[in-house]
Amino acid sequence: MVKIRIDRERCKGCEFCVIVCPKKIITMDKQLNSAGYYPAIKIKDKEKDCIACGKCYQMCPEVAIEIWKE
Amino acid sequence: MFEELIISGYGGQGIMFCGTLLAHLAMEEGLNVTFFPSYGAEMRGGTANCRIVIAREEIGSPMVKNPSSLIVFNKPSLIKFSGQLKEKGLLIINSSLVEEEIVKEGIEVIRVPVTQIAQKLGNDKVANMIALGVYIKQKKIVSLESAIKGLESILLLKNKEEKKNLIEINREALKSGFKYNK
Amino acid sequence: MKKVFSYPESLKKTKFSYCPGCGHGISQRLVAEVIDEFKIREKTIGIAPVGCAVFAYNYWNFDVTEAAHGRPPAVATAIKRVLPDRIVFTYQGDGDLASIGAAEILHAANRGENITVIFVNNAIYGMTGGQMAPTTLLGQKTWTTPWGRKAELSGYPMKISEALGQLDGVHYIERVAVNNPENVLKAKKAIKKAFKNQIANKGFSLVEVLSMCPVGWAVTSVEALQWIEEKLIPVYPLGVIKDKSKST
Amino acid sequence: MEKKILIRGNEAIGEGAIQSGCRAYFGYPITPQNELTAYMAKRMFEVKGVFIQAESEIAAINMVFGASLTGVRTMTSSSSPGISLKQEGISYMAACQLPGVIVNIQRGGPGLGNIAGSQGDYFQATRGGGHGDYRTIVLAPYSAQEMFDLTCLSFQLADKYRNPVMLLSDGIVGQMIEPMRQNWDTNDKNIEWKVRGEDWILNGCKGREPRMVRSLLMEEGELEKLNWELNRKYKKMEEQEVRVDLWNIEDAEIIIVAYGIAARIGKTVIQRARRQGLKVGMIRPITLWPFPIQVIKDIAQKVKSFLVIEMSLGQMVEDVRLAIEGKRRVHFCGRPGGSVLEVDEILDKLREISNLK
Repeated sequence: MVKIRIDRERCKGCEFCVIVCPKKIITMDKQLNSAGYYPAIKIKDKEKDCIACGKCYQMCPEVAIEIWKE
Repeated sequence: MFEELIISGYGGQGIMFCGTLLAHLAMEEGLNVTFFPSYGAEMRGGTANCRIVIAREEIGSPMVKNPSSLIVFNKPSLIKFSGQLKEKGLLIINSSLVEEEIVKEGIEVIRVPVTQIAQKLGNDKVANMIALGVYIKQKKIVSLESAIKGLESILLLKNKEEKKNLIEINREALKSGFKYNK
Repeated sequence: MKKVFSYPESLKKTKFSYCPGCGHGISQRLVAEVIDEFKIREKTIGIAPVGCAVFAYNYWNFDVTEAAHGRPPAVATAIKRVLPDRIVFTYQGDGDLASIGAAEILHAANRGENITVIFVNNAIYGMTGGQMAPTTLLGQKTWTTPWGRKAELSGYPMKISEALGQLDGVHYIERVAVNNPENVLKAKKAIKKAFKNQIANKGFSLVEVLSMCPVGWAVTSVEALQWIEEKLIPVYPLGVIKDKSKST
Repeated sequence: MEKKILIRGNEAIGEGAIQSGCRAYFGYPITPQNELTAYMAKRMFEVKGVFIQAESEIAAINMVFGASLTGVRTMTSSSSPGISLKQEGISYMAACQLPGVIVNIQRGGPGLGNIAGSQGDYFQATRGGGHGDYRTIVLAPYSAQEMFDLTCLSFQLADKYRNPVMLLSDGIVGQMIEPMRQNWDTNDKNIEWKVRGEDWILNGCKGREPRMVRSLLMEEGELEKLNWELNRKYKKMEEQEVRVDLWNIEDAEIIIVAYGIAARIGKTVIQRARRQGLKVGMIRPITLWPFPIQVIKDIAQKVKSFLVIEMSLGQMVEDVRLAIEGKRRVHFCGRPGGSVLEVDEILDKLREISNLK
């Protein structure tokens, strides 16, 4: 089991995580965060596909992503 | 006592050493003293000179304009400074290198062939000590014994033990200057 | 559950002030991770440059100073000489290191100062609005090269890492990029090595990081990743430029 | 009586620094201060301190910045054109409140000028020289002894205020050799021997919160706050750190105001003037900043006029006029470009002044 957490307030919407995710489990939110960016969010029900490869973490310029693993 | 001296010659003739030794001797006698050298670009080639003030009272400017004494080791130095010498001033000339007979009225001139005497002692580099010997005796700044003591302590400080013969020849040079009869 | 990828201790929780897609956040996180992994946080002194990265002093969770433009290597030299058992590194941009501070980096490298230098090359002056840097590519449009950089007018993209590599005082130089996850991992490895060298007293180590400046390049964040691959890397090839421990 | 040694002014500064515990020196060659750099190279090796011949004056002052923030006593030295380059670092040190000593052995300017001793950098030294609203304490030695003593004092004051201190001398005092006492024997009651706090230095955050040393303050009002804090510090310096040497003041009708080498020349002038019956005394500012405004104001009430002498075309004379506020005539005699003021020309000027109604 893998859990990822995206800090929507830190995110500035660069989309790096979206394009590097091999399982396509991240997308951009339609709602703005308080800073005025459309932050990255997990696609509902897709988190179970996550393999904890860490690519999204490595590419995130805001260090807004953290990943847990069983 | 208020003595203002300029020592001048070629770079390499030991002008600065001569001047600092005199400053040291004056200090050891409890006198006030300043030493100001020419420096920088002038150190190579041209004339090397230093200005020394020795006084009982507090010394203001170290920049001697009209010296009461002048020691010249070469002709350019004589030309440059002799006109500035004070009335009744003392002029010591290295007659080995400077032939001029008449310099200026109203001053005391001592001609000493310091380079030749130094060569006879075995090293023309000690001409500076001979001239200093002549000067110290004339101005009665320190005794010969104190001068030799000061010379030895400074040379030891600079050269350590290995150059004992250097001390020897400098000592002899200082002595022969002191004993020189014009 | 166990955290496998988490926020490093050597980074404060402060939000970065960098533009979206800027590479500084990645580079500064990598530095923080390496410092955590070597457990040297409490003996590290970082030096922030002038330029966007100056704000690193707000982000790193260890002692940090800021140096005048281009002078971090001089400041680092003094700190390391006075405190040789501390870990001292500079974090400098291309303007800071390769332009105004070219003399300072050259001489710190030549003296073989036992410091680590993280040199972030994004081929532009970011903070002042996107002017030409020494590393700007030929033809690249910037605020001060509105028709593209011309060699006749402004010389060539400056390969300062290669130039520094010629110096005997240099122990290690490697060029990396942070434009994809694989490259980021390689970048971390290089940064780790550069710090390890300092810990082992091996001398001057520098890691050049090719980094994104989407705003300065007038592209989208995602396009910036491509821009590095297609434009920057061909001029500034990745890899080890010098490594004394390999050559002996 | 303590035994004296014969020492060159430049080297006396070096010895003062070593005895003050300076353990990091950064220099770059420039005449006429090279003896100091050479002296530090030798002595730093002996005391196991840090000596670096930097690649430039700019690098040297930034090394001083780096060394200072680790808490070590540190110094750099240069001469006029090199001091212009150092202004960047001095401004940064003032902003970051870092102590350090900067020595300027002035030479002729502007530009590359010449290597003769001169006093053309008074404005630069006392007005900051670098950018921003800051001050540095400026001390002006006039003998080999003071080169030593005021260097010791510079380190004390730099630490006390966490502020750069400038020692402003010139090629003549720097090159001059004079007898000197080797131990700092001060009767200065203003000196606090308090060891500076260490709550600001960077040496790794072991057992404490991380610190930062910086001067970029972008938040609204942040920089103004720092400036007011600095201003309070400068005010305290003005109250506590004025140092001045008075000479033959009691019966004086004309006062010479001079510092450094000009004050040496001034003393010879006064010795000779007195023999000619002219009642002349001297105010010699030892601190050029803070300037002895009150001392000059008080003495102005008792004398006829002032003569400022400087080896420049007149810089400190402006401060003297500000202090006197138009209540007395302030005359000036100076020479620029490394030319030495002549005793006779100043005497002529004094006679001219004393004949004025």
